[in-house]
Amino acid sequence: MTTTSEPPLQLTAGEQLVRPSTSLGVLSRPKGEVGWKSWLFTVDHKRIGIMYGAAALLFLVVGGIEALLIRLQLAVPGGNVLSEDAYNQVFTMHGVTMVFLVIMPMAAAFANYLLPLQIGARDVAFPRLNAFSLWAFLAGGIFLNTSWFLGGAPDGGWFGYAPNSGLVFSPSHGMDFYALGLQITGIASLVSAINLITTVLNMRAPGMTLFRMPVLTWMLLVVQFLLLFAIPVITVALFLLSFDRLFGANFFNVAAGADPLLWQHLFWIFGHPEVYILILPAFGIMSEVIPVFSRKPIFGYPFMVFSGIAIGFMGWGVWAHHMFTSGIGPVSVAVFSLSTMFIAVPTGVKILNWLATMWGGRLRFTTAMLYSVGAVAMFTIGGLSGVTHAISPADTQQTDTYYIVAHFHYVIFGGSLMGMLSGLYFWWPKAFGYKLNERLGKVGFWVLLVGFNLTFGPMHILGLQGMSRRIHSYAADSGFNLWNAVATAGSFVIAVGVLLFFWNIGLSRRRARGAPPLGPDPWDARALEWMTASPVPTHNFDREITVTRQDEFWHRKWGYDENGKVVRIAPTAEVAHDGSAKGVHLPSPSYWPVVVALGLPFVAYGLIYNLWITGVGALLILGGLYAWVFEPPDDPEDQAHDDHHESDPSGDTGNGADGGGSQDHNGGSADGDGARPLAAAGAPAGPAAESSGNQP
Amino acid sequence: MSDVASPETTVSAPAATGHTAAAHPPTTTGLTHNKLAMWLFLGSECLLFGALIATYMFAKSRLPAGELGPNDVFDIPFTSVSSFVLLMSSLTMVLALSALNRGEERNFRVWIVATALLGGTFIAGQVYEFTVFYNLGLGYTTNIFGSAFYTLTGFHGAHVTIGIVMLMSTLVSSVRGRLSPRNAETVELIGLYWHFVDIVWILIFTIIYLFPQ
Amino acid sequence: MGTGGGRAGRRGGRVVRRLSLILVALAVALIVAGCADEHPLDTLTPAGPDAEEINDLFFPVLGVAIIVFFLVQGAIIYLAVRYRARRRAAAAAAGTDGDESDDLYGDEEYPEQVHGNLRLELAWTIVPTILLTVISVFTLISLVELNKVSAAEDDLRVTVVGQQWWWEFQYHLDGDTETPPDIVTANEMVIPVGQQVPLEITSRDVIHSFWVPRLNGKKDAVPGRTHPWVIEADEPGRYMGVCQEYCGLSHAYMRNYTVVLTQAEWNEWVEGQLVDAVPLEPGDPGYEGQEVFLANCANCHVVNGVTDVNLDGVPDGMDDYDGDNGDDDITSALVAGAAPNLTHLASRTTFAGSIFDLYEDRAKRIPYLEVAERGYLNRGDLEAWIRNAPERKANDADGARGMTAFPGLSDGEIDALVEYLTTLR
Amino acid sequence: MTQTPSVPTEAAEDVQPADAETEDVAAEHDAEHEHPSDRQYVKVALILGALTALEVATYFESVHHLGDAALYALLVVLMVLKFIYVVAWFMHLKFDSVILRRIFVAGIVLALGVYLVMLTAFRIWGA
Ligand code: HEA
Ligand code: HEA
Ligand code: HEC
Ligand code: CUA
Ligand SMILES: [Cu+2]
Repeated sequence: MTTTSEPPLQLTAGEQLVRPSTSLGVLSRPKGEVGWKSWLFTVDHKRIGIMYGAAALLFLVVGGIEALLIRLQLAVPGGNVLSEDAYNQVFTMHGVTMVFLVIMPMAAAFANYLLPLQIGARDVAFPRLNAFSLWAFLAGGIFLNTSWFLGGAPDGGWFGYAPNSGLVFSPSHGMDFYALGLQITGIASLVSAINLITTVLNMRAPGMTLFRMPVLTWMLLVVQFLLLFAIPVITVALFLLSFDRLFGANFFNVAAGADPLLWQHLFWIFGHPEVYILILPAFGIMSEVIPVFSRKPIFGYPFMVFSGIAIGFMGWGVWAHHMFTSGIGPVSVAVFSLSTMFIAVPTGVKILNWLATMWGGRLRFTTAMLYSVGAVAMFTIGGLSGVTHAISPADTQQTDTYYIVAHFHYVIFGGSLMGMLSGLYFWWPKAFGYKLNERLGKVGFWVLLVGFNLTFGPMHILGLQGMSRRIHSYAADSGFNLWNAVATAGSFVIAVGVLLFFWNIGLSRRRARGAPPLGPDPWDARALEWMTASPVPTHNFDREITVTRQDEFWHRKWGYDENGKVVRIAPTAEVAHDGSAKGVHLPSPSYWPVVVALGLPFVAYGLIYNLWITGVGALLILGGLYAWVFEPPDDPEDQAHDDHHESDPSGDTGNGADGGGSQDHNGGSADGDGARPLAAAGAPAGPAAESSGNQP
Repeated sequence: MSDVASPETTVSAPAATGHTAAAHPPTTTGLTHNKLAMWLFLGSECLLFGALIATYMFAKSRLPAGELGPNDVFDIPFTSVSSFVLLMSSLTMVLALSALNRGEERNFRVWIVATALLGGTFIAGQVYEFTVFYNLGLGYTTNIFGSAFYTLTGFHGAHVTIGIVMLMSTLVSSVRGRLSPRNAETVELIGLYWHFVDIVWILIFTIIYLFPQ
Repeated sequence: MGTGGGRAGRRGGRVVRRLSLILVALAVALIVAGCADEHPLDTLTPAGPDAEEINDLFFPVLGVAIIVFFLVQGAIIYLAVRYRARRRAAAAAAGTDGDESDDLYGDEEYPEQVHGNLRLELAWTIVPTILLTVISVFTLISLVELNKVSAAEDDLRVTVVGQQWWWEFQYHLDGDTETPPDIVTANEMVIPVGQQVPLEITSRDVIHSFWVPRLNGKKDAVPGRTHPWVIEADEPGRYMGVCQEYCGLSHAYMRNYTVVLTQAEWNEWVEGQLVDAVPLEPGDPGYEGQEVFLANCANCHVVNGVTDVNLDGVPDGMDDYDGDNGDDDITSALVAGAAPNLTHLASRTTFAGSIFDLYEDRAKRIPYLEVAERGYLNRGDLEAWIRNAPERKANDADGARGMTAFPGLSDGEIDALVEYLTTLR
Repeated sequence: MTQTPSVPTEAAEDVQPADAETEDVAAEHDAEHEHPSDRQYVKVALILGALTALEVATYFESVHHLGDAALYALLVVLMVLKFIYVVAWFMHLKFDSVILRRIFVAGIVLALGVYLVMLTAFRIWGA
């Protein structure tokens, strides 16, 4: 029930840089730095970030294959690659997979890997909760996809409008998997949001004020707040749906007087903030990449920050633009129509600031830069078509046509995914110590860009010509043949582009073997994460960094001469850390996050099939939580100054205090400045307590 | 040069917070991770219960005439008493915390037990109420009001139950001598949760029970 | 932004230029080709006042969007060309493959460091705001315009009912939607030209959306709710519509037509529709078919005057098709509780969610009112439909929606049925 | 326990002192962070009890001549008062960091905002 708090940083312990690993009396803690166990039980934010990214890429292939099936089916009129039923499952899962299992976790990958680094922290606030988030997300994603083999995937569309998603109209278990699976990934996102907000607010390096944080950190922070407040809304919506389906409740039972629009409101109150959850991380990435390769600081930093915050805020007031034709009444339509339009303003500010950043720069068109600039260009197209939807009368001609499909692929694929691909090329050397091949990367970019526009450009035309979305087939005389064929061709060009990316990973990895190690700062970049070795050592920074301005790292390398010209003041190697610090205390790996996360899909299967399985899941969760609570986040025995409760490792944990936290009150403070080189970079939890209420 | 004039709103120096603050190494805000996290969680819960309450209000407004509704089942005097009981548990909760802060272990235990008992009484009342409603013919699937009512109050009841379990665990650790003013924050955070559950009931009691139907 | 440097780059440039020329030419050709097709659902060729109103709003906004598009994309291309860092000649000569960007760009290349410019920021906050404010004014005007109902209280009013996966149209000639409808038809809504017809849109099962793109925007058909809408056409003709909200298996097969007739023709159509069918006597052509029909089909389908359940009132029709406030055993087999009224089937030109033609192609050139006499029956599709409807149009395995298959009917019986159906004019 | 050999903090030229606002917050914080006494808690509880009693009283006809609108208003005011008392005193939000206050208020304001708009769109008021 209590302790999940982890004081990751303040302790100096151990002779070498290893995680403490000793017995807890019951089970020995996981140990080791290599091998699968070191990944499965890790609590290191970087490994967790990498695993998030890997999972997202895996699901990208899954969602992409689903997309290719859609395109194959629609290549010619009356296609018969898929049955109606299969088609409905495929497009539903395509949407769900891409949104919840690709873009969101990819954003989580960047957030996990980079947030602590960008603010100069040792780890996130709650490393074990962080691991839990990862595994819960993965459990949810896998759970969702097992539905394919268990009688059919969800078939209600990604926004699952009631009553079509109800038991009567969707009698297979598909929509149960949808409701429960998204519930699980929702828990993961919520926990992670709390964790990351705490990290940003509480663990910044000395001098790292909010307005010195990199724009990426800012955008990720805004996203975590959006998640914090949006997830509970869909949680409730999904509960209502599940209760209707599983227990016969009447929330969407029209015969009992219910109104199906309730689902739409709840879904889109979540759903619209969700689309900004998808795009803001990419905006953040672009705001890191473009300055570096323009050799200029970001233009209008405060405006970049405030426009991001403004987008986050305004995103809450526009949800019903998805419901212009739902019959919400002309007044509601008018209000939401106007509020939606004005979101173009802060977004436009961002676009123009990126352009202004490039203005007068020395643009180096690396692959990362190409993707970022491509994302600016493509997102603008999607944003502009978004404004034409916001004009509600016009939207009555557009809703549920391919014009909408074009809009959201331009913003999501062209904005979010391209932005994230940019981020992958940019930070790949940071995470793995070698660059992805630039030449292949550039070829890949152009292939992807061409394929993307071939696929989704024609959809604007198709939509305006009246082609509905979510149709498994169209008549030969509807006039849709040509552009559908083009779109299908384009989607395979995209597939080539994506395959090139994967090939690039393999190739670069092979080539990097035996190559000399890459420096900490291959791009001559600006933010703190570039100030430590690549790949980032487990302990992040060797020394605490005191921040005195934005782009601290850059300013340590570069200064101005008397004419105001930029001159080098220190070689990078001198400024950056080499990752050689010893004796940095690291939080210990743990079994329990995995165990608790594993319990979740069991509970869900049980609700669908047999409550006994739920029992097993509940046992896993409760047992895992219990063990979690009694496991000190840091292994006490390893700590020289651990002057109490070694004999009873459960220490204070029964009431929520944990070993790590209490050490500080006693021995911890004995550390002088030098003894706690990393102390201030991160925060200790003090007497730890976190109610299990934090893990709904 | 690089800093565009920017308002700096955060605390970069350690600020003392909480009773044990002096011993804390600094966090940027001066707040412990746990406390920040708890408040974030409570902020998030606002939207959860908000959605449930809104769903209830909406459902009630759509209840077809002639169906079993709030007027047919509610027993306001009874619910008033159990609401009062829950409200008072918030008092005993703060008293427990304050006792712990002063290091009065025994008083702490007394107040914690009182809090848990009051919470338990509330839950018992709810179980009783549900039984009565059920016997009056209002099942979970009976109509849209039944579904919404049981879902909302059920979620709340589950929160109270979790709260009770947490209270009991602090009691256990106190008895085992592991609780001291030093880690009073644990209790403070559980208290926050407990009070939050209480204010949710303040809303529910007024909106669901007392508003003229 | 090519990858090669030096001479290779120049050669590359030429190739790229030639390639892009070809691409542009191809694109133009494709667009021209694409536009040559017929687009029955085109949103950009309005044929009614509402659709026109919408387009008059949409095109200017699209114009603004296109201008912004060119400005932004133009700026990107300009910046990319103008400020692109030149690689150091030495690096290019050394033939490095562009992978080591550190070596390729000199330190001296740091440009002036500009952090921002308040005036610019304000400019690009304020200008879009003004632009959007103007747009929103026009949006509001259009909204008001589109919500105006000019029809009188007692003018024709049509209740549109969506269900899986066809449309029912209930005509209230006196505009009173509380009373039972005067005419009930399926999939083809016939209206007089130049007259605004108020609609009341609802559904019997899941959410559908009624949309005839060339006449007006769409409106969702939500069970339990009735949404007002209007439809009006400037010219007589046949306007295709589709169900526009995902509604399950055969969502793609849920179309409809709005047939617009001159006032005189429309009056004639109404008169025809108001007449009930006459039960056939033995010896009448189609009599055998009627018997088969009564034995197999009358469970679900109504033929006014023939099946024992008459059209005596259809309120909103969730599960109460005949308005007797009881479950209708005729249709309780279906989730939606209803099947198309077949009284005047033969006067329609399409069937089953308007996905099949009832008459061969040339019917499209026959005046609407004369199809039943002069049309050439599309026997193939109709027979196939009767024999095994789910094969032609997916429905659920539970048999609770859509039409069931009749594997037991002999060829003769099917012929008889078809013959009978053609008598239902 | 070993010490890392490196310098404790990485000295960049001038570590900016915590700016004015920061210190204010901290100071204010220290000053204010006195826990209310038990007596105050009991007082708050009494007020809460009284407010509840008032609320319940409305159920017993007494104020029904006021009409529904006034009754709603009264109940809402009482409810909000109770809410604020608990949050401010029992949950210490009155005394705690502004950050916490902002987080919680953000949640409440957002919830109120979106759900009231939703219910308004459903036109449930006045039904
Ligand atoms: C990454 C996700 C993302 C983003 C960022 C956006 C951004 C926007 N979206 Fe989009 N949207 C989706 C994802 C996204 N959307 C999805 C997934 C759906 C479909 C869901 C479904 O039905 O399945 C959807 C659907 C959708 C609809 C509903 C359509 C319908 O179903 O009928 C609407 C309607 O208003 C809309 C509007 C907008 C607007 C106005 C923006 C704005 O934020 C865009 C602002 C950006 C710009 C305008 C460009 C840059 C600005 C300038 C250069 C300044 C100058 C510009 C002007 C003055 C115009 N979107
Ligand atoms: C993040 C969001 C995202 C992304 C990236 C994509 C990517 C793609 N989407 Fe998207 N799409 C959605 C989100 C997204 N989509 C959503 C939310 C919906 C709405 C769903 C709904 O209506 O409910 C939708 C719906 C949707 C439709 C409409 C379906 C319909 O309404 O009937 C179509 C149709 O063409 C489509 C196509 C594509 C294509 C071709 C891609 C491509 O870009 C995909 C590219 C990726 C690959 C091609 C993977 C690469 C493959 C390999 C490396 C393996 C190769 C192996 C083999 C060939 C065997 N999508
Ligand atoms: C279980 C109920 C049921 C039975 C029995 C049934 N039908 Fe149908 N019928 C339907 C439904 C539902 C539709 C609409 C299906 C659709 O369009 O998807 C329909 C559509 C039709 C249509 C097309 C009507 C139109 O205007 O679109 C014809 C013709 C038809 N049925 C003829 C028959 C004949 C002949 C029989 C008997 C052999 C029969 N039906 C038996 C339910 C039934
Ligand atoms: Cu009916 Cu789609
Ligand atoms: Cu939206």
